[in-house]
Amino acid sequence: MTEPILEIRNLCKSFGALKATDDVSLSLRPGEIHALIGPNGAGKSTLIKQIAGGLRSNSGSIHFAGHDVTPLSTVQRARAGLGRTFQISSLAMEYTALQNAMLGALGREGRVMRFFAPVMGQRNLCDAALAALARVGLSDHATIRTAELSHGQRRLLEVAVALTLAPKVFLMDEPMAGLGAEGSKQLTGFLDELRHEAPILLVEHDMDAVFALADRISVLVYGKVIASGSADEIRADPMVREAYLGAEELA
Amino acid sequence: MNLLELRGINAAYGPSQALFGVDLALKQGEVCALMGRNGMGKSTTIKVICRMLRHSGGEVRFDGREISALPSHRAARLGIGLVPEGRRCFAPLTVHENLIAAARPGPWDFAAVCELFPRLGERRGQQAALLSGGEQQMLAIGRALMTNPTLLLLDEATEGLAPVVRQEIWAAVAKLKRDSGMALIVVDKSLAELRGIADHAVILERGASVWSGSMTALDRQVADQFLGV
Amino acid sequence: MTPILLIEQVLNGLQSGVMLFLMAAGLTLIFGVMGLINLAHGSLYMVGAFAAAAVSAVTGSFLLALIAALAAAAAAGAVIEVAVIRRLYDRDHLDQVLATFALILIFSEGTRYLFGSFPLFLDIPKALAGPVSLPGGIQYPLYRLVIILAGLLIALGLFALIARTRIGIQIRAGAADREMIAALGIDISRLYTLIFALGAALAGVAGALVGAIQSVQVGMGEPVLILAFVVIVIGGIGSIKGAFVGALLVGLTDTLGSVLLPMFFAGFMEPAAATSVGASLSSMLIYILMAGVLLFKPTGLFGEA
Amino acid sequence: EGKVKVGMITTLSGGGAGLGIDVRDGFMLATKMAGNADLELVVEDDQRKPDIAVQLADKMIQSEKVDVLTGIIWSNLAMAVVPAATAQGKFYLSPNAGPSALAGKGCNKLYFNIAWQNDNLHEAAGAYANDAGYRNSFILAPNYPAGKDALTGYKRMYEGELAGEVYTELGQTDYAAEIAQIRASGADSVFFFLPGGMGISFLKQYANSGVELPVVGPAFSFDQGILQAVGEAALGIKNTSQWSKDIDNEANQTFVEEFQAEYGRLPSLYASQGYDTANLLLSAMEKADVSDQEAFQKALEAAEFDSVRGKFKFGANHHPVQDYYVREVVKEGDVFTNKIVATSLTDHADAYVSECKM
Amino acid sequence: MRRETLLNIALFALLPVTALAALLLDEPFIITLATKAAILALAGVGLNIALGLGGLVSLGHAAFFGLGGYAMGILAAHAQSYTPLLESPFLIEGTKSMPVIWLVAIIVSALAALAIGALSLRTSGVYFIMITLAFGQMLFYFAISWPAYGGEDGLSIYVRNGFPGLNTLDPIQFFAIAFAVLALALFLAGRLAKSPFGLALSAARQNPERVETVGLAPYRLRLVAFVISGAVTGLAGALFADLNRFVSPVMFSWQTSGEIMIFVILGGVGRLYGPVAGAALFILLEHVLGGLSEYWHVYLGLLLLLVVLFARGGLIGTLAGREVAHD
Ligand SMILES: Nc1ncnc2c1ncn2[C@@H]1O[C@H](COP(=O)(O)OP(=O)(O)OP(=O)(O)O)[C@@H](O)[C@H]1O
Ligand SMILES: Nc1ncnc2c1ncn2[C@@H]1O[C@H](COP(=O)(O)OP(=O)(O)OP(=O)(O)O)[C@@H](O)[C@H]1O
Ligand SMILES: [Mg+2]
Ligand SMILES: [Mg+2]
Repeated sequence: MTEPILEIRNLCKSFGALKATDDVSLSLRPGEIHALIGPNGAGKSTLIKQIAGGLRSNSGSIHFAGHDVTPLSTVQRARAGLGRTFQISSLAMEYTALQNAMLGALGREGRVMRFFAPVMGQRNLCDAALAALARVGLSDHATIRTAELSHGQRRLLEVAVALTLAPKVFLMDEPMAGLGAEGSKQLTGFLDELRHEAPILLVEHDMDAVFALADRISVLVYGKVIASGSADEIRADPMVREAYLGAEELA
Repeated sequence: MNLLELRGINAAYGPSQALFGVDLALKQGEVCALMGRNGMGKSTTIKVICRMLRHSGGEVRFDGREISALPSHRAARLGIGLVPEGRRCFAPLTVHENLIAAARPGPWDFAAVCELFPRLGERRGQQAALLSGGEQQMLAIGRALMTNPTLLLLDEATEGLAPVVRQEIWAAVAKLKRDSGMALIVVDKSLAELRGIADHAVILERGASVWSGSMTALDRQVADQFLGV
Repeated sequence: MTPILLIEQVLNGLQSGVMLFLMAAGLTLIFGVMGLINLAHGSLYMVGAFAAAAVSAVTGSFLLALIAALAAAAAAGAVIEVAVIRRLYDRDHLDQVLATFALILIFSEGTRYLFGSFPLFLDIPKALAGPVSLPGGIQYPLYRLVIILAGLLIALGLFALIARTRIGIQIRAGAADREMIAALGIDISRLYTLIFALGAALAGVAGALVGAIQSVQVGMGEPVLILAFVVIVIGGIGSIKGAFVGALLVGLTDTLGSVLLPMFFAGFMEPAAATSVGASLSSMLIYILMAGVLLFKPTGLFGEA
Repeated sequence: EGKVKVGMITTLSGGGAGLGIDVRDGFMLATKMAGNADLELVVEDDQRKPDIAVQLADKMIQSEKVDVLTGIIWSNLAMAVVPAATAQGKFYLSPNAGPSALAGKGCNKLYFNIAWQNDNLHEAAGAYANDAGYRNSFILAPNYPAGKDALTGYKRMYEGELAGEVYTELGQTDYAAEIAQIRASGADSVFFFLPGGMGISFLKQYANSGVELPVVGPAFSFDQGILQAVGEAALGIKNTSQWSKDIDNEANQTFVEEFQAEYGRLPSLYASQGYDTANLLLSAMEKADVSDQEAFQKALEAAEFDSVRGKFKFGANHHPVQDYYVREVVKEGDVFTNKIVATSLTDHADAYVSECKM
Repeated sequence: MRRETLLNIALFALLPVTALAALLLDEPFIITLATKAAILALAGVGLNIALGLGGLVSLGHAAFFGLGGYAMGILAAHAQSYTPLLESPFLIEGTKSMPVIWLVAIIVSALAALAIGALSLRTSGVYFIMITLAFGQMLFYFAISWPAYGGEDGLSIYVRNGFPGLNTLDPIQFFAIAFAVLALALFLAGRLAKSPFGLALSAARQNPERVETVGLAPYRLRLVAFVISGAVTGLAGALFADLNRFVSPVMFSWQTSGEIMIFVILGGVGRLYGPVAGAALFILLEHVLGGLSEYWHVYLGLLLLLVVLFARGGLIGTLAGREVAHD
């Protein structure tokens, strides 16, 4: 089995008395999609934030591509190759879809202290941005301001920006949310291929997608991983059924 | 008589038109599913109904009266409740404050909402901004229920909710419809779940209503053509 | 310095803090809670003082003067809310800055047009004139005690209004998302007009109360405006408690700074230079305080991120 | 030929407008009474901003082509305008501000001050304190150059001890802390220089504090325009001035009557200064043509006009050598005003005249 | 060509055309006004980099304006009195050469912006407005009470500083200098807005979280923008002092910060030529209305009010339509 590229060891985070993540250990191996599911408020987004660097952990460590990245800031982790999408779209609303994607490309390139040459004239950045938009199916909307995109279109743009970063690992917080049935189906197919470029830690409530995609699933409840395993194992786990899946018709 | 009736609604954001003649009708106690691909005008239609967006053509009748001229707070007071797309909780307020801010008397009160969503009771003093995504969604639903509407608009109200919770919500919706005769317009992505609850559906395509009929008439072919499933 | 003088100066500091709160109270509502940057707040303060002076000159009654201040400022507030401010809620803060700056110009020169260029007379009522003796032999002006009382009452009232009532919740909800609260059935426009008028009325009353021991003149509102902003920001925007604590802190710092700093410098400098350096530093002190507070707590003492 | 164009830059809007309006009104009254058609006046509002004042001076010199400038109220504005104006060969007649820099090293043959050197009124207060037998004064002024000049001026004449010396913040409105210091200081008298609203606040608060030490100050806080706003709190307070409406001479009586008739209010110190400035200028115009700079300067130096102050002459630095009076605030009917109770300095010049090399 | 481009060309030409017309009509004061407009527009261009592009609402830009002004005042005062500015540890002489003064003004205000920005940028929103105000006020009170350079009275320079090969005392030549500097600043600011840095900075204004997650540090972007912005405003301060041949603490006052901000808002926040339009209009109003009535501020206020209420996006926004300036 290959070495994990991302490894989380004994991560804890409390908000006052609330333990949002409680001694969580997880790993992500090259080429896989590792889904993280769990009830609302279980601590999934908190965990993503801790990995991406937006939240400091109380204890535990994060190892990424062979380095301990626990002390690094969000920016440094992003540069190291952690690409994240947000549960609630977080985009530059005045910019066009293309400009948002350019921003990602610029972040990947890293040379931002350039004050003179027009950014739109930089072919390499532009191409990377357009390619990313094309991959999520937003080519037609490249020149539309983000504020004028519909909710679902913004969700796709969120993914496109992460693509331009060409990260070593994707951290995706509910990418399907807000997408229609068709959109979800397409994105599922897309993620299925994307895993070969970089593995994905996927938080998602869309069980169709999770069961279709995930190589491994971990279930988080009250900040603790209560189960971990293949799709079939999880589907069959009575604890998971009770805490999370409910009586859902199994697709 | 129809509780809500949209006839030939046109609407635009500034210069760009988003709706081109949307028709929709709904009786007391009915649930209507509003469907369509991303960006087809579902949310825009919802905004027109609750008067958040002024339409440029057509008419909106609610409870027998033309409400096009009303500001949104008057429409709300007539009994239109809204769970908006993207939650829009009042971030700096606590859960409890969010719920009571616009509450109106009726069967839905704080206790009833907490019974539906126990999580909200547990987080009652927490700032909405610090809630998890799903908790915010629950809050948005609870907040709308607390206004005790006769027509409830749910715009992607189950987005980001765990399957169990989603099931609970659909169960609650069914109960609402049954017990209090509340009418609902539901925008949601899961056709399977909508089938269990909606009476009829309207499908939008590029801002126009292209199909409407009962849920049973919405067969595979229609779904394939307009929704891509 | 004798202990008794020190105590007296601390008292002065607290008093000046409460007075600051009185002046900042209206702004706490409009800026702190409604989230609207209203530079014309100082003008409303001035309107109150001028209305009070005019009415007191005619009637000789301080009570009537206070009522006039309240009414005039509230009316002015309501008018500008309906005519101008209402169109600016969903705009950028900067548009609010420009518009309310324009209002300052209009109010200041309009007042000068009406009342002339010279300061007006407004005195404290005879019944409240003169000092009273406090324990420890401190002589303290009675009127200032009244101001402290008024400030405390207003602080409590505001706190109750904002934190404890549904109206308070609705105002804050409106500040967070106006469109949404309206869609839930709250007539936010009317509510905001009312609250704005209330904030204006508080400014007007403060103008009258404080104007009676200061000078009632055109431009009196601007220094107050800056101070009031400082107070609110130190305390943390949106927090009445913060505004109150901020006001006390600023009052104490300002008073004690101007007393103690020259003495401190006199310890190792020649007297003339010490008084001058001390005075210079003390005039910067509240800004140093504010910068210091914000460096350690970037959202003020009681503010939330 | 024989015509003189005067540019008046003064404060007509905003907080300090009252002073500028009085200077202007006094000046215009004098020109009206003289009926001299050769004098042409342009007035502009400096908004009390130095940069605006400088630009207005430029405008008047470059576009309006004035011969004489006047009107500025505030020292800092004067410092901004006067050196540049005189450098361009224009006369400047100061109706109010008299910063020490322009009286000493920075004096200029084209610059005349018709009011006072900034220290003068404070010196007069110091001299009065001696006469009144004060031995232990508490003195305070705002922390800016004019405030420092004020305390320096007072101390120059005053011979007693200082119970305390305090610089307050410019624009301060609450004086509780200072009053507490005064109460505790064991002083026998208080001298203060707090112009404008600061003085009103101080006096009201002082009167209400129960401290009953005698107070003395320069005329600025007790002048006609401001006195009504102070009210009772000022009654009986002694202040020093080079002018008072009850100075007994014909020119002054005419001035006071005509001013009241023209504007419907009592004239202020500033109005008297504006009035004298105009009359000085008119007197020089009688004698010389402004295009002959040297002759015109001589004519101004002669100062042969009927000053409302009685006698008036210039020292070597073109600043007044005059008498300073002690006035007391009294109530005449409904109106608060001043009456002269003593003379504190006679034929007094200023401390900087020896530094002036013209 | 886009309407905004045409408008910008017209605006750009406005000042020199006015100045030349004034020269022909022999109205030197109008030239002075045009110069003032150019210099204040330059200050606005500086602020606009922080405000429009970076969303940094600084109410403390008077600090840099004033520092630039005092850089000129102090250097020229020492040159005027032939006393060195500093004798030990090394000798610094005063100077009356504009280029040298500009350089000093730029460096001093950039350093100040670095210090103030490094501290202030820990806060955001209204707190940022107030903390920048606080630093401005500290300098203001310091300048008022520091006696060495005149305190509140300020510092007068009797003769305008020199520029190699030009006669700066001639209004039109001084105008040419000021305008050339403005033109250069506009050109550079225009390039900046479209550069990679501009893209990232503006994104950091709209959504700092987004910028962080693509691996760019908003704090650094903002700090750099703040320093550039402060330096440009500082340069404007030096020119302004030279225009008046005078500096005083008023340059440090919050009203000055406010006025610079008004120019920017009036013209249109984030519009490259916004400050030019704003400053020109403001000065025009000030001088036209000033002559009309003692109470002209009322009219000024009413006009400004009309602009905010009915001219969305400032003058340029209204005239050019709501197209976004940067794309
Ligand atoms: N800053 C905070 N302060 C206090 N509590 C917080 C904070 N952030 C999150 N929480 C709480 O921590 C819990 C975990 O939140 P988190 O956002 O990680 O949940 P989640 O698993 O992503 O849920 P969802 O599926 O609904 O998005 C929630 O109950 C939330 O209310
Ligand atoms: N604020 C806005 N300004 C301009 N155009 C908008 C705005 N909001 C939506 N649009 C446009 O209007 C069209 C309809 O949008 P709407 O939000 O109604 O779609 P939707 O069906 O709700 O899609 P989704 O499923 O993605 O939420 C879209 O093409 C969108 O780009
Ligand atoms: Mg989440
Ligand atoms: Mg939608």
